[in-house]
This record gives sequence, C-alpha cells and structure tokens, in this order.
Amino acid sequence: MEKKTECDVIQDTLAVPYELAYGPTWTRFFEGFQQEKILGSRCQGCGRVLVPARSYCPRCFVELNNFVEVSQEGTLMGWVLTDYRYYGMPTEPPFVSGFIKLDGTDCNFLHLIGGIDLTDPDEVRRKIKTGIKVRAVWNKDKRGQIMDIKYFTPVK
Amino acid sequence: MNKEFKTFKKVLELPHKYGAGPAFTAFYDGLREGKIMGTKCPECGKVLVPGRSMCPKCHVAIDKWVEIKQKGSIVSWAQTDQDFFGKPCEGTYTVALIRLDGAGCDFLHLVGGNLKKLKTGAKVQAVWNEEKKGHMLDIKYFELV
Amino acid sequence: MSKRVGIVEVAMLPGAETKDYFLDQVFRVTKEVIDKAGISREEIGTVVSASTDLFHSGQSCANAYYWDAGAALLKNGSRQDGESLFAFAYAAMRILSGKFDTALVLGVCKGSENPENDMLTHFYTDPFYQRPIGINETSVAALQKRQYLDRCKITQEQCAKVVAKNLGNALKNPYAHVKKRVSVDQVLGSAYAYDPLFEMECGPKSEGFIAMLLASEDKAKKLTKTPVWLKGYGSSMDSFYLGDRDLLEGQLPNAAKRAYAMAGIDKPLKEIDMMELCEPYAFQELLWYEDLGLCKRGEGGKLIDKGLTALEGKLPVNPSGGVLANNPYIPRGLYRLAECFLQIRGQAGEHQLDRPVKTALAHGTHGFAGQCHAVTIIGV
Amino acid sequence: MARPVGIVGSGQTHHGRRFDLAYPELVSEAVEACLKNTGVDPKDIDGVVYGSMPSMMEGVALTHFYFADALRSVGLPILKTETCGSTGISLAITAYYWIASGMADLLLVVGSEKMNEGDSQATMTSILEPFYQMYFISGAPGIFSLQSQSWAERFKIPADKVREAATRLSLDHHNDAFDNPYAHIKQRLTEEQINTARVITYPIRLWDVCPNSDGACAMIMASEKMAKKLTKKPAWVKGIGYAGDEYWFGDSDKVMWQTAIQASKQAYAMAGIKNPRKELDVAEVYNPFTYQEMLFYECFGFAEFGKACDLVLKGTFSRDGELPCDPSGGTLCTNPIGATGLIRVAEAAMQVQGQAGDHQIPGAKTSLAHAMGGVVQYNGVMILGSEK
Repeated sequence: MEKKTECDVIQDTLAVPYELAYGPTWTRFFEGFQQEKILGSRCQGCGRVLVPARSYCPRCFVELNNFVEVSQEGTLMGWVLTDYRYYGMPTEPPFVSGFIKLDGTDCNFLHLIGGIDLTDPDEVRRKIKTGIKVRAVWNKDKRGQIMDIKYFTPVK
Repeated sequence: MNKEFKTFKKVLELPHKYGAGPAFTAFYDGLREGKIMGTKCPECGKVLVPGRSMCPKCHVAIDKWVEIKQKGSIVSWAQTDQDFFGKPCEGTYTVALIRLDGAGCDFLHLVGGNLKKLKTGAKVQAVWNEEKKGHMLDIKYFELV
Repeated sequence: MSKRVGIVEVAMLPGAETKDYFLDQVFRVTKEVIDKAGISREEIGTVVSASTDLFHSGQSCANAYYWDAGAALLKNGSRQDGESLFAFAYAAMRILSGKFDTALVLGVCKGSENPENDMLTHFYTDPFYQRPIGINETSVAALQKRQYLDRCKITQEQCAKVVAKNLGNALKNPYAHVKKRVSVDQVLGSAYAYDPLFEMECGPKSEGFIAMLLASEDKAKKLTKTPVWLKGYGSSMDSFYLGDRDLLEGQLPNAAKRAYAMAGIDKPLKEIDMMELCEPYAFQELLWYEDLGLCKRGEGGKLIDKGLTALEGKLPVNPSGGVLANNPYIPRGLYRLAECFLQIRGQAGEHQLDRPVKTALAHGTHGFAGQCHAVTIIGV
Repeated sequence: MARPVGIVGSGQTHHGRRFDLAYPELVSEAVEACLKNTGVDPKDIDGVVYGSMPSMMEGVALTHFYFADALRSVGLPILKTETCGSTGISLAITAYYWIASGMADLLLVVGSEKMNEGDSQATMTSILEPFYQMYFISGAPGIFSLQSQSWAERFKIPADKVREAATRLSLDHHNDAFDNPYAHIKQRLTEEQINTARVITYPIRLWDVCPNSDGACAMIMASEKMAKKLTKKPAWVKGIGYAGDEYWFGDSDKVMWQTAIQASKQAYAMAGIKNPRKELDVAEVYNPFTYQEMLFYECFGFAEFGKACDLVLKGTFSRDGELPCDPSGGTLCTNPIGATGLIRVAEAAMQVQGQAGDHQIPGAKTSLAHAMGGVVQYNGVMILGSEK
C-alpha cells in the first residue's frame, strides 16, 4: 500500500450530561440573590468575611455556618475585557469581567462590569480603571443563579 | 441530611478532531477497498489486525502491511437487546472477539445476521456495507458461516 | 529514610447518592480524619488525592476544585488520576523518602452527579477502532465472563454466589450503598446486562469520599497506639486493545507477585487473614482468587462452593460487601483498604470478623476487564 | 536523608501541529527518542510515571490505558499523576519520590498533550464549576490578563514600560526557539510586529501568548547507583518545591503570589540556595504569557517586587545575561500542556549536563525548572545540579 502524506481525521463531539448538587450553602446564597442580597460568611478563626458564603474556611479549616449580608458596593481590584466567543461565556462579547472587593469583605468577588458602552476598547479603558467604586445591578427576573446580578456598574 | 437541594444540569459538549495517524489511515484505506489490513512485525512475526505502526511487544516500527482473511472464529461474545450509549446498531447488539484466520490477535467487531447457531468457536465471515466510508462499520458485521 | 509507613486513621462517607455539595463532602471527611487523629491541618506534611478529570467528575483539573477543601492549602501535594490505591502508594512513597512525616490520602468521586458508568467507560475506548463498536466496561466484562465460563468451566451459579455472599455481608456495613439480601436464584433470574452477564452481577454507581492519614514509623507511634503498617504494594498494567490481550491471563498475578515479595508472603491463603477485592462484576472475584494465588486457574468456583471466602470461612473476602455493594468508581480501591484497616483494628463494627485479623490484602482495579491492577497488603 | 535521584536523559517529539500521527504514536515518538538518547535497556525499567493535563483535551478517559503500549508500561507498575498545567513537573516530582522511597531504581517519566485535537478554550472553561466562576474567567488569557494587570497596578509600573519589557521577552524567546530543534513556533519577529499584534485580552497581544502544541516528552530518572551506571554526567535533583492555594480565585493574592514564593523557597532551602539570581546559572520558567513571566521572576527572587521590568530591559534574563531564562524558547513558543512542565525539567537537566546543543548556556552547573497549573493555583519548582 502506498504511504499517504495526509492522515485521516475523525471529527466528533462528545456530549456528556451531569447533574451537580448545590447543597445547603449555595442554596442559601442563591436564595439571598432572589431577595437581592449578597451573602458571605465570617470565619470565627481568622475573622475574615468571605463571599460567596462558605461552609468552611480554607485557611483555618473550621466549619462555617453563619451567613452575613455584605455590601453591594465595592472597589474594582482588576478587570479584563474579553472580545472573543468561547464555550461557557456568560454573555455575547465584548464583556468585562471584574475582580471586586465588596466593602467589608476580605476577598475578591468575580462578576461582570457593565452599564457602559463596551464596543470601543479605548473608551472602556477610560471608564473602567482599577480602584474605581462599583455597585451591583440586579436582573428583574431572578432564577437563583449567579447571573441574577446583571453586572456591577461604576458609581458616579 | 433530609432536605433535598436543587441540582444544576449541565451537558459538557466537547468537540474533537482525532488524528488517525498513518496506521489507522492505512487500515481505513483498506476498508474503503473492502479489505481488512494488518501488519506483520519484522521481529516476532506476529500478524496484528488492525495494523499498527509499532509492535506493542517488540516496539519496533512496522511498515509491512498484509491483507487479512475475512473469515475466522469467535473467541468470545456478549449480547444485549437493550439500548445503551454508543450502541452502533439497531436491535440486538452482539459484540465479539474474533480470531481471523492467520492473525496473531483477536479482532473486535459485531456479529449479525442469523444468530441461531451463535456460540464460542463458531466460524464467521465479514459482511460489508455497500457504501464504504473508511470507517470500522464499513464492515457491517460478521455473520455465522 | 523512614523504615515503615503506618495508617493512623480513616474517615469515609457512605456510598448512597446524596444532593450534598461536593466540596462540603470533601471538607467533612477530611476534617473528620484530622480530628480523629488529633492533629491540626498545619501538621499534615503532604496531601495526595485520587480523582478523575471530566469523565467521572464533570470537571477538568478536578483536583484544583477540591484542593483547599482537602486540607492541601499551601502544601506540597499531588494527585493520581483514576485509581485511589495509586494515591495511597504515592503518599507512602513520599513518607518513605524521608521528606514527610505525615500524608493525607484522599479519594473522591461524586457518582450521583455523573451519568451512568457505562457511558463514561465507553470513553476509555480509542476513537478509531473500539469506540465505533460501542463497547463499555460492562460489555467487555461480559466478553471476559464468557471466556471464563467456556474455558474454565465456571458455572453461572458460582458467579451468582459471589453476589449473594457480598450483598449479604453488606447488610451490616454502615458504608455500603446497596443493602438487600439476594439469593442465587434471584441473581440467575435477573435480566442480562449483556449475555452472559446478569444485571445483578454488576456494581452500582455510588458516591465515595474517603480520607486516610498515613505517617512515618515514629510519627505513627506517637499518633496512635494501634498503627497498621504497609507491608507490600504492587501494581501492573496490561495492553490496551482487547484483541491483543488474553482476558483471562491478565496482570493481577504480576501486581500480586510484587506485593507478596515486598511483604514476604509465600502462601497467601495461609498468611493472609482477609481480603477486600475490587469486583465490579461478580464473576471477577472468582477470577481474582485464582490470580492472587489462592487456587489454581479454573478453581475459583470451588473456593466459593466450599464457603472458604465467606465471613466464617478460612479466608473471608469482601466482608464489607465489596464493590457490588458500593462502587464509588475512583475511591473504591481506598474503600477496600479502609475496610482492611478497620478489620485489623477491630473497629469494623457489626460486621467485624469473629477472629483476629493480622494481615489483610486490598485490591483495586480499573479499566476494561482489569487492564490495571493494584494490590496493597497491610498488617500489624 | 532521602536517596539521591538523578536524571539520565530525555527525549522530545518535534512539537507543533501533529496530525501526521495518532496520539499513541506521538507518545511513542518521545519514548523511543528517550530510550535511544539514554541507551537505557527497557528491561531495566522498574516503572512508568505518566500524565497529561485533563482527559477532556484528549476525548479519551484515563489515557494511561490508551497509551499503555506506547509507554512501554505493559507488565510494569504505573503511576498516573495529573495536576493540571503543572502536570509535567509533578511527573518529575512523582518519579523523584518513587525512587527516593527505595521502591524503584529506574523510571520512565512521560508527559504529553495533543492540544489541537480538542477545544483548548472549552477545556480551560471546564476547569471552572458552573455555580460561580465559570462565567467570568475567559480561559487562560482572561485570567492571566487579570493577574498581570493587578501586578502592574500594585507596583505602579507604567503601561508603556510593561509593554516594552514584554516585547523584549517575546523577541528574545522567539529568537531562542530557533536554536531548539523541538520548539513549535519559529518566527522571526520585530518589536513593531509584537507591539501592534492583535489584542487577545488587553493588554495581552498575540505574540505574548503561547501556542496550542501537540507534543510529548519522556525522561529517564534513576537512583544514584543506576544513574552513575548509565551516564557520566547525570543531572541531580537538588531541590523540590510545590504549593497550591485556594480554588476560588478571589481568595488569595495572585500578585505577591504565595504558592510561587513558597514553592521556590522550599526548593532553594533543600538545595541550599540563598541568592537565586547569583547561584542559578539558568532557569526554565513556565511562561505561557510574557507578562506573567515577570511576575514569576519576582516571586522566585530573581528580581525585587516591582523591579522585573527593569531587569528584563537591562538584559539580565537574556541568553548572555546574568541569569538566562528559557533559552529553549520556553512555554511561550511550545506548549503541549501535559508535557510542558516535563520539558522544563528536561531542558534544565540538559543544561547542567552540557547537552543543550545550540541553546546551551556555557558552564551551567545549577538550573531551575518550573511549572504552573490549576485556576492560577499551583506552582512547582525543581532545582537541578551537575554535582550531587
């Protein structure tokens, strides 16, 4: 048989279904979302307020079973503008993901930054800067999931 | 924990392009021509089917291709009428390890047609689909002789 | 170099499927073993976990997800993919190297979140040859069983006896998933999963969360009055394509040979007091008896006929109920080892054997028809 | 004390887009090259350590089954180590402990990835759970962009200066890759081209980012006795460090990044290194992104915090600089993920063995290899030396 220089390629898409359990802590956290509340947990060991709420502190390794409502305003600690489509993207690009330190908390919360025109990258860079204050904007229709917060928008 | 918590259903969809490499490409080319192609290891002389680019025992490169007989005998078989993920056929599914005449290993494929006399050791021969696409299932199944 | 590695403590969750959150379960079992051993998270030297990416977890890099829940924060840790006895062995190696005093071994698999095992094991196949034929672990087990019945004259009744024995044992095991008494006739009357393999001969799909604390000889003696020592370990891998293998002459004898040599065991039937074997398909337990040197090839059926491996037999096998009663795919090897540990300690509870257990063997296997085996021997 | 462990040698595939081979054949290419380079008799091998990144990329679950024959592991004990992006270095670390424990004398260590067969962006996203983080981290470029911007902001480094330093790194590494016969991207670039290339995620541009490569790397590691029998000049494992932090990205500081700092400190302590910039002769830093590379220089103590740009621009890390970094072209030019960390170790070993060919750093005696993985979570460091 003659040796081919081009080899065959088989194309295929695997689709594998999973059903993930929320468990008590995520359930409570997203119940909070339905009342437009962001819930965190205070660690009795290190005193840090962690958000989203947790069932344990990774550093102190103690169980946490308290929920504290945290501020819906915070400081933007970092951000990234994404202008390409990918598997699992939250919304059509362009969009900005941000790293937000909600007031009174001790870690950064991840969400979208929006409420401004995102089509011109230079304009985005003028309006979105690390260190600015941002505030949560909620969707009217709440389904008990992370995108119930539409985005965080810069506070004038 | 008596309370039932909700669940999140997700389907992971993973697109893949698998490079078949020289050995499977050659094997598929054989299927396109209605042939079952194997290779003969220059060291141990074992005939392997499907053909390989390297002998899994001697680890020497192989490029000597040989056509394999399309008849053989059933070494083992398993059967179900139920549906299951990845089932390649309708109705009764019979998968078998078949020792093709002259081969040094078993060939995995389906057994079909009249299955009344199906048993270990039974003689079978390949039945081909009319249209051949360079795919394992160009051989429709092996039928009892 | 540490001379020996001891198992100090173990904690595990039952196999029944729950709607609990994955990370909560990892945290709970990890915290439990740490508390039982009376140490702090900081004192743990290293963490080696076992899990698998995507297919049995729905997530890539699954170990990144449970890293902190598994007490590994800022630790030099690692992960083994697929087989939890690998994680045990690797953790033991880390201690034997002299670089760590303690090691936490984790095995996690949330079966409740996954599709059926047969869908996932279908992806063990190569995309070119075996996948289009539609095989999965169960259909391949049926191919293996056919050869066992044909070549070794094992009977269907003998295979069904394994189910009756193991599920009977599981009735008293609080960690077992399947709890029902079944008779040989019920097994033989169940539908075929794939002819000649009965549905009731197949293990379930279970959850598994297990944490085990290991320590160097000196440290283990400080942490517990009753450490259980690692005596021997061996593993071995087989060829990939089914047609290239003899499904009855696999690699378990090789893995066992290595473990026996390390443990100094010549006559396993005499020198080992109990075994926990990984038998996702009932007939495999009989085949494994032979591979482990308990009897000659083809005589596995006689062993079960004689009741030799029953709870009250000479060498009880799977007093926990085995994988037929609880099948958390990845950690199932570690569950076997945990049962051995508890039996040696006399802490197995209601299903504690009625005589002292000094040496025990735990076995893990994964892959089609036992492509890979791992054997661990522990003792006082 | 642990038994000394040495690296005898290694073999790599020609990395790139390899649709000319099926995946097991690609693995085999590296294994056979390694056996040829080292002259090891396969019968002497006690066991195999294998790993890739996630199974998702391959579309085959538990690939150690699939590659059993190519890995020459049939009949042998095997360990399957996987720690995401850091898999490669974790493989070498696994072999180290296996040999140091006394349970093996000679191991074959193999890492591989076929990045072009799967959807690497989708794979990256599937690392994240769908409750919270998955939506906001747009694959590797997104997360690394976030990290680098936070770094520049923290130390008030002007954007122009960061750009200039990143361009210098990109230019150097792409030039270096021409001296590495196995490198994937071989492209002569100009500063202009790098500075004006397409933005991936601001401020990261095309030539700041690694490619998707298909490739494999195999390495032989051995006990002291065995290593000395097999080669006159083994590379000895002098130090090991590894650490991981929280899964939730917002929980820990990724600028003065504790896992990178701690992993390097552990490795330095074991190797007795006090001043890494002076005592190391060459480093193979895992650098899929130019910006992030500078952050590593600082965490590893090659530069003070906030000062990496200055040293890059001074040429400290260039081929003829004080501490040459990634003379192989690094991850920036070649990234078959599961193999990448092992390639870093193999390259670092070749340097102290004097076998790095055209990209040899003359007289190198002590080297560092590094890999990173997880949701910007893991760092592993290995120090190698020509003296035991």
